Amino acid sequence: MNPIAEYAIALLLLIGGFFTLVGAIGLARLPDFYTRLHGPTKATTVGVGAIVLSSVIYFSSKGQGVGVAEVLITVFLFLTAPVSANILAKAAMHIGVPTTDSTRGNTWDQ
Amino acid sequence: MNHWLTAPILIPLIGGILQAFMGYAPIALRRTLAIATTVLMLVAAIVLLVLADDGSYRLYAFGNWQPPFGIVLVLDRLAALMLVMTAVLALFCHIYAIGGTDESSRQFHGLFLFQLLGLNIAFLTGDLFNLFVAFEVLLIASYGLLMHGEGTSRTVPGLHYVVLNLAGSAVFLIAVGMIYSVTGTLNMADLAVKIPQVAEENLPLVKAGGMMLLVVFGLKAAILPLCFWLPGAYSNATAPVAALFAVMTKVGIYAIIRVFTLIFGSQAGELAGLGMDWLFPLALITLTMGVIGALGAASLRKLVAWQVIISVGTLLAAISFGTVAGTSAALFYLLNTTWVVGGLFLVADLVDGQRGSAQDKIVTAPRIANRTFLSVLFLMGAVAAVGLPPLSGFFAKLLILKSAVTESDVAWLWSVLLIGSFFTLIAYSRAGSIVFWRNVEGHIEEPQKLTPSLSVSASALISLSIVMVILAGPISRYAEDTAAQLHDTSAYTDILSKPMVGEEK
Amino acid sequence: MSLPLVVLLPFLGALAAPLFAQGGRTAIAVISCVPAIIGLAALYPHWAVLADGGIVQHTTEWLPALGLSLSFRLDGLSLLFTLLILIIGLLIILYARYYLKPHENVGKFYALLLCFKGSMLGIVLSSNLLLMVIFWELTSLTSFLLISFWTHKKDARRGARMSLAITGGGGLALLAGILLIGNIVGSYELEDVLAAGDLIKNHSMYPVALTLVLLGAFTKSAQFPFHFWLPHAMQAPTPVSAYLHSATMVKAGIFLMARLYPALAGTEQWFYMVSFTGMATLLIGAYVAMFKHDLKGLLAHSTVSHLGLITLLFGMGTQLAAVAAVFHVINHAIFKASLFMAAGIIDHETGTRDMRRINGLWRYMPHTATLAMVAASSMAGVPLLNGFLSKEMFFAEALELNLPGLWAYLPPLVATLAGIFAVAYSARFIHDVFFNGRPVNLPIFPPHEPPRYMKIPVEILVFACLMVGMFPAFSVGPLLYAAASATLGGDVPEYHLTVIHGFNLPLLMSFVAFFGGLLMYTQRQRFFDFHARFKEIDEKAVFEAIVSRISDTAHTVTAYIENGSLQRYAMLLIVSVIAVSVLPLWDLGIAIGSNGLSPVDWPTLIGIAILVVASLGTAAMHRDRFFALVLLSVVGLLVALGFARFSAPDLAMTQLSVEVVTIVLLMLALYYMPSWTPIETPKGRRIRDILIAGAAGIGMTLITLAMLTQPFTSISEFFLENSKPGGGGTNVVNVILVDFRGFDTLGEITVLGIAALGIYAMLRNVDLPPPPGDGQGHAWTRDAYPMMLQQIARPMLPLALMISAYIFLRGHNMPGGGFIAGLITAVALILQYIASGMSWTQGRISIRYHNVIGLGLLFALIAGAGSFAFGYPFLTSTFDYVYWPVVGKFEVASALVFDLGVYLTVIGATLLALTSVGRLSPHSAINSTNYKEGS
Amino acid sequence: MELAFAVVIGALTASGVYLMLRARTFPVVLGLTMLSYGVNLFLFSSGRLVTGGQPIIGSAETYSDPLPQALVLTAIVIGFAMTAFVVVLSLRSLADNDNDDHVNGRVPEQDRIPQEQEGANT
Amino acid sequence: MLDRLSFPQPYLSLILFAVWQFLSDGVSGASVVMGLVLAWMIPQLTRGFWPDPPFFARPWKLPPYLVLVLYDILVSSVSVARLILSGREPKPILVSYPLELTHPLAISMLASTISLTPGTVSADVSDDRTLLLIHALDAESDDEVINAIRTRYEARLKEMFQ
Amino acid sequence: MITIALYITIAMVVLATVLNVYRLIKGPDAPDRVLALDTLYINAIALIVLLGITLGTRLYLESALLIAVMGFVGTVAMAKYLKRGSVIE
Ligand code: NA
Ligand code: NA
Repeated sequence: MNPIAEYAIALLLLIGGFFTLVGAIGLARLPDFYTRLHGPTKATTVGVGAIVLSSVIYFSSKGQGVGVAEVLITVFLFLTAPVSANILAKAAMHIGVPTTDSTRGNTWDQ
Repeated sequence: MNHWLTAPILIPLIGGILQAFMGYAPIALRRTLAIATTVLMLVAAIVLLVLADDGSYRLYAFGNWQPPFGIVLVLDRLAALMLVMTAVLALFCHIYAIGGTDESSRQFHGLFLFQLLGLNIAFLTGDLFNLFVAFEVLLIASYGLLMHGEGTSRTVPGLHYVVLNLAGSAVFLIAVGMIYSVTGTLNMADLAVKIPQVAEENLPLVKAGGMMLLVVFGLKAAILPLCFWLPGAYSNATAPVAALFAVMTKVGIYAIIRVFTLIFGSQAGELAGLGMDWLFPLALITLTMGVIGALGAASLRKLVAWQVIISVGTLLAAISFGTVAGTSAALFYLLNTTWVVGGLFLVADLVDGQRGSAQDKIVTAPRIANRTFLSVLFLMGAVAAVGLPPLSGFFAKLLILKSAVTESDVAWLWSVLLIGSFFTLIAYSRAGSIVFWRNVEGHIEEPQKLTPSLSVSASALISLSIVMVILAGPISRYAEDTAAQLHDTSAYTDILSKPMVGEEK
Repeated sequence: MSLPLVVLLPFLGALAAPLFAQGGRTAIAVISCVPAIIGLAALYPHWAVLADGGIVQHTTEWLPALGLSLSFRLDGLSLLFTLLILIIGLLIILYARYYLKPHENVGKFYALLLCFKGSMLGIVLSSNLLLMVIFWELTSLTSFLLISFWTHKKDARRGARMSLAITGGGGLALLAGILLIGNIVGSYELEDVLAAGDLIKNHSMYPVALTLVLLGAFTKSAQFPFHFWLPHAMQAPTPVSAYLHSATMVKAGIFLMARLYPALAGTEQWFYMVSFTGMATLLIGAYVAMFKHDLKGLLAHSTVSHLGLITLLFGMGTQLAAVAAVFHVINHAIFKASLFMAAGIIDHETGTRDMRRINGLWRYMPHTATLAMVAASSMAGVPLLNGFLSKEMFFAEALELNLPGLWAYLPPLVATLAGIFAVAYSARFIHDVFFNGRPVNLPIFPPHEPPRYMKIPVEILVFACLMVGMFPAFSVGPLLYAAASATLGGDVPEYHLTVIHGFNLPLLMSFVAFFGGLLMYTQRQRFFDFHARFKEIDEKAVFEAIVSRISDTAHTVTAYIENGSLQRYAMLLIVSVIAVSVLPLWDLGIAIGSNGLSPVDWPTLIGIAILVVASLGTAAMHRDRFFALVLLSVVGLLVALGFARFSAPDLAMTQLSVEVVTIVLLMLALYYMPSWTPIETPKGRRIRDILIAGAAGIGMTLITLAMLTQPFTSISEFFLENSKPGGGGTNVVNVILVDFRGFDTLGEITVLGIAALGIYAMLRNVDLPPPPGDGQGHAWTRDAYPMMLQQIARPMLPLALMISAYIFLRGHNMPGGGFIAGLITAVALILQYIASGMSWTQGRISIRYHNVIGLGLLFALIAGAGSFAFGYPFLTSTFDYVYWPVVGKFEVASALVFDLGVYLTVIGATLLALTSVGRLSPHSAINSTNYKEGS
Repeated sequence: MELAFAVVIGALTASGVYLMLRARTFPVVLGLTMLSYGVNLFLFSSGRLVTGGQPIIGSAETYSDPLPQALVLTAIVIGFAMTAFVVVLSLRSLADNDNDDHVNGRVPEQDRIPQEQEGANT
Repeated sequence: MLDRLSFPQPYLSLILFAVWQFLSDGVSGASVVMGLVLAWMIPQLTRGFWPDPPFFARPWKLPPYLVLVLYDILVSSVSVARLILSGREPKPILVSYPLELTHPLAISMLASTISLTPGTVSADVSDDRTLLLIHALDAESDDEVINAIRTRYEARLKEMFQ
Repeated sequence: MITIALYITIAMVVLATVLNVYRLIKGPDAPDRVLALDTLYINAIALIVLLGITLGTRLYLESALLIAVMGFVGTVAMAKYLKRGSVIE
């Protein structure tokens, strides 16, 4: 296997793992629902994107032709994550999930 | 390979699909097509009965895949008997249904035909997992049918029925998994070959799997302590559905006969006669419970529903002997009880229609219209169900009594069955005398009209108990041949070596 | 051939009689006579054979498996009974013609009467014991219907049911007894059984068989303690009582004892059981008869008493006693039938049967009175009448009985005492009815003689009383001889049929009885006063109370066991499964099979830990329903991951898609339900359930562990080898689904389709009030269809269709297939419903989901049936490789059409189910205004 | 690995059974779903556990047993149909019993009062 | 009649065609043919759901915009990661952002962009589509958030759509 | 090298999954749980892709794609349930 590809794969994997973990830490650690909402919508999405990309490179460099189907997963996640976040935020505002004390500004009445 | 074998499956399937398309077609068209389907099915069943009577096993390999790899249908006398029994019952239930019961939902005929589809698959299939699928087909259709009709009374019993059967299906799958995990096969003939060869260390798994199958079949058959879903469900179903359901417990019984003579029968080595020592006492307790239920029944439908449980106990007691005599007696009884109980459900419904708010409750009410006709039907049904002469029930009971051989079997079976008959007789005479004879002043506002489709179907089913007496000779001969064929399992396993299409020379 | 005909004719008559109902009573009566007349004519030619002790036999095979044949036998005994049944039957028919009122259901009456007669003839003529049992039970049934003929009378219904219960129940015992005898002898044919007397009596089961048979006989013949049904059977119209109480029903038990006498009698058991029962019945019947104010009640109890007498005679076991028994059968039939008819006439003419009101009828109906007095005298045993003769024989036999010690005095004492009572009640019948002052308050007054023809039957019978009483040898001698000889199996003892045997001890007993009886009657008031101290028991009421009690108890027991609780039923099911698996699993222990455990990797372990936590958590947190739902989703997701982890990509995809649809459906339902499950009250119930669940879980763990570690081989090698060459696909799972086991899949999609149709049907016309807000009390948001969701949902549909197409097309060779593709399409459509609502989405779908389901099933069916054209079985698939320019080589498989059917069915079923639920929502009817096209 | 897998099936079964024995329709439905997950996994594993042996010809050296996979696929679909039916049936039961979701139609009399107190708490 | 044969949604068809090539792991004869068939058939099947093509005034502005967003995602992911890992309490703020865009698709794109770029999540759109509620994870003031979005994203989207 | 990176990545993703489950159980509110579930779905995608790389097969990619689709629909449905009650109306 091409060493550059190997480096790229390893790097992308680690980046992916890192962001996935960071997203999860954020989800676990951040103080209220609205702050926690940030973790998955981007860090995790980015993390998965990187892992998927490493998969693309991995299988392409194995010499079985270029496989790019994985990219669709990332595209799909990028398209849907904001919508999920949006509708979850609306749900939280509807229920009246409290914001952490340090939050300025107000949620909207649903 | 004889394509007739698929007829009992393809006919209701096509009929059912047509009904799914025709939800909004005029009811007359739907009825005509539906009845035509059922009639065709009966014709096919009779053809198969004639075919099967030569005593051979006919094989139909779907996809032309050799068993044990593909799914096969196997036609033998037992399968043919069950098919005809079902088709006859179904035809009359269907005729009854077009008397008006089918109007409350557009899906009725579709569900009805799919129900028959499931039943027929169950009787014909030679594959254990496919039997599961067949069960599911007939169950899901039965769920739909059970919920058919106006009113709210059937919802809760229906829910119980569905939930218990779902749990039962789960157990079925577990059992299939256990048996497959040891034998590596699903074909019943192949299982019959493989089970005797199971290694010592694997026996517990197969044994537990087999016993779980017995529980599942017992649940369908409504054997104690798994029978309590039945009275509520059956007595709340609309009449043609309840009548058709007379055959539902028989599927469980069929499965017990098939699986526990073929796979766990006498040739099964260590596992021969698995569970049969449990079955006999349970059957007798079931019978007793049925009698108690019948004695305490507050309505005709409940009474008949408990009669179903009585017959299940009776049947399984005979089957548990594992002998040709026992099985053949059970088969004769099976025909009798299925048709008669079906007929009694219809009669109960007709009575209900004549009694206004008293419905079919065993209480005093104004004198009913059409009393002579209905009371004669009820009387005949009761006589056949209790097993009094001169109707077929007596001969069936006699065969069952005679099938007991050992002294303790004789003592237990005879005393429970005969004392049970005595109390059943009391239950029926009490119910009939109150419902038909004990009248109060007044009259019923609008009694249901006894249209030909209602009265003909009910009386036809009941009258089968006379036909069975007239044909008792040939029928008992057929039952005996069937039992003999069943207990000669080596002939069944020969289907594994039958050539496929394109192979036979 | 004549024997079956004799039995069959009454049944044919029963079918014919109602047809003549238009012609009135006379027409029916005439028609009803025909069977008996033809029967008598048919029997006549056989007399010569029978008189010599010969037998006429007719046998037709019927059900050899049961040992049941249509065999009939005419010998002296059966001839005697046949004649009684036919002749008295004829008289009854004639009598009933006048007895019944024109408005009554005469057709039914005669039909039932003829059925009953046929059944009786069947009993006495059957030569196969099983056949006899059949007729035996038929008499129970027909007599039940006859007794309850006046169904509007409570007493008639109760009396009928009681008699059915007693005699029908006895019939069941008889059946068991006969079956036992059959087992012993190896045949049910009478000649075999009668010839095997010693075999039977020496068999270990003899006492059981004897008891059972006698139970049958005693119940039918109203022996103590089963005697009580008989008096209540008089609720029947009098012709019926006359028939039942004299010649037929009650004589069936007697006949049975006579019939089986050679096979069963002559043992100690027989002696004690039969004679003591007879003695008790004799006394009790006679005693009670004395105190009945009801004319028919008196006669009924007298019948009981006389039946006891006959039974006692049979029980004595001597040949002479048997002869006497047979003789008394004849005599009793004659005088009792006439007495009942007379009583019926009195009832008919006065409107009552109460002897306290009926007095001095001699003045009004002397002719009837004369007849009744003669018959009653015969009943009392007055010389020159037939009753006297057999009673003398009875007294003689009672003296002959060799019982040890003081017991030897018992039979003569009982006999004499019973004789005294008999005279007393007979005297009462005569004096209290025809003399004793003037009538009191008769409903019909003044009474007068009945129609001429109504008296003819009585006259004939009374004439017979006289004839037999004065010229016994001439009148009944040959018949009695033939009957006795048949009963005893050939050798008949010396006996003399003369009117007076000289002055002997029996005659003295008769004198004692006669004068004692008269004395008792004159002192009757004392006896009545004495008797009045005991409370009269109405057996019907007792019976009714017992039946109600049984029924109530049964109801309570049933309601207790079948208590309508799903929890109990489910618990029973689960416990049953556990119970039947415990023993095998006990053998198994904690078995790790010979394959041993494979190494673990910790990511999988953590996944498994999460799965376990989530599943147990669902159970633990189930009260918060939404939380439980989320946890269930976690379980579902991890199960899918598990499938992927262990090499099942198809399963992983299926599980994932099914999972989300299930969750959506559950939420659709949860909307209408409380969002919290209340705590269940009984804590013990929860602990019990935890134990059961724990046992089930541990059991499954052990089973799985044992299973996974055992080596095994399966038929799957075949699938792996033939998938590509035989099925044309490399995805073996898919090839199994659409080809090797395509029939399963056909069933599976059928289930799916039916479920959806059933769901649709079930929810029609259902009205569920939607909750105004969620469980916390928040009102629902205004915004039903968020804009961003709508924006993303639109492109999702074509994209998902694209992915579906991809998954579908590659399914035969790669993970995927029609089912998963169908679910993706369905989910994409569901997203449209979620994002834009029912009416918006429905408005853009032009096909009904019912039809999609139908179409799907049809595709699958057509794909399967295509092979018929080539002579191959249903569902035989075919495939080929095609080369097209640009496209290149590609595969065309018929299985793809089948899979298309799967695809369509899945879409149709899923959406029909979900939209059926969605339609419940009140918003679904309102057109969505939130979203405007192109704005 | 087999032991861990067996524990999963045990846990799913136990939870499913426990939920199935509850008195309200919703947990019962959850229990049935859970039970069917367990059963599906069990049936699947009757072909034994194989890593990386997906039964796609040409994709591996040894294949896992494809037959149980096909059976489970059928079982999942059927299970889905059944679950859908029972979910809707529980809705129908709710409608027919005045919004009571007790599995026996109505809350039994002896359970009623504490249940209402319970409702006030939640 | 003719529209039954046409590509009712050219952009969609294009995207679908591309997606098919992705799914088929690259371009081949078969994938092109099949892709064309599907790119034609699927929009035909779903035309009821999407009768009019989305209106882009300057569609060529889209690719550079996407690149910009992707770049922002990558760069600012790091800052969010740093915040999460630092253990510092964030200073969240809820901002009502006055929209200048009007087209629903445009608003959605903006909202999505905001959500994807770290630090901000668009939580809601007002019923009249004039306000966007934005939750910023760690920001000093309303204006900071509003200005960043206004200049960097909304302006470009306006160019694209209006 | 890839192997080591793979192991580390898997470890990180698994750890992330555990943290998500923690949030899912802890809540405290229903939206938190749904959010955690949504994240769990995305983690599952990562796990499947990593599994594919480990096994050297691309046969599981469609599963990953499907998780993305189904996870989204599931989240949307749950969120809609929470705010609107009626998922399909
Ligand atoms: Na008097
Ligand atoms: Na709720």
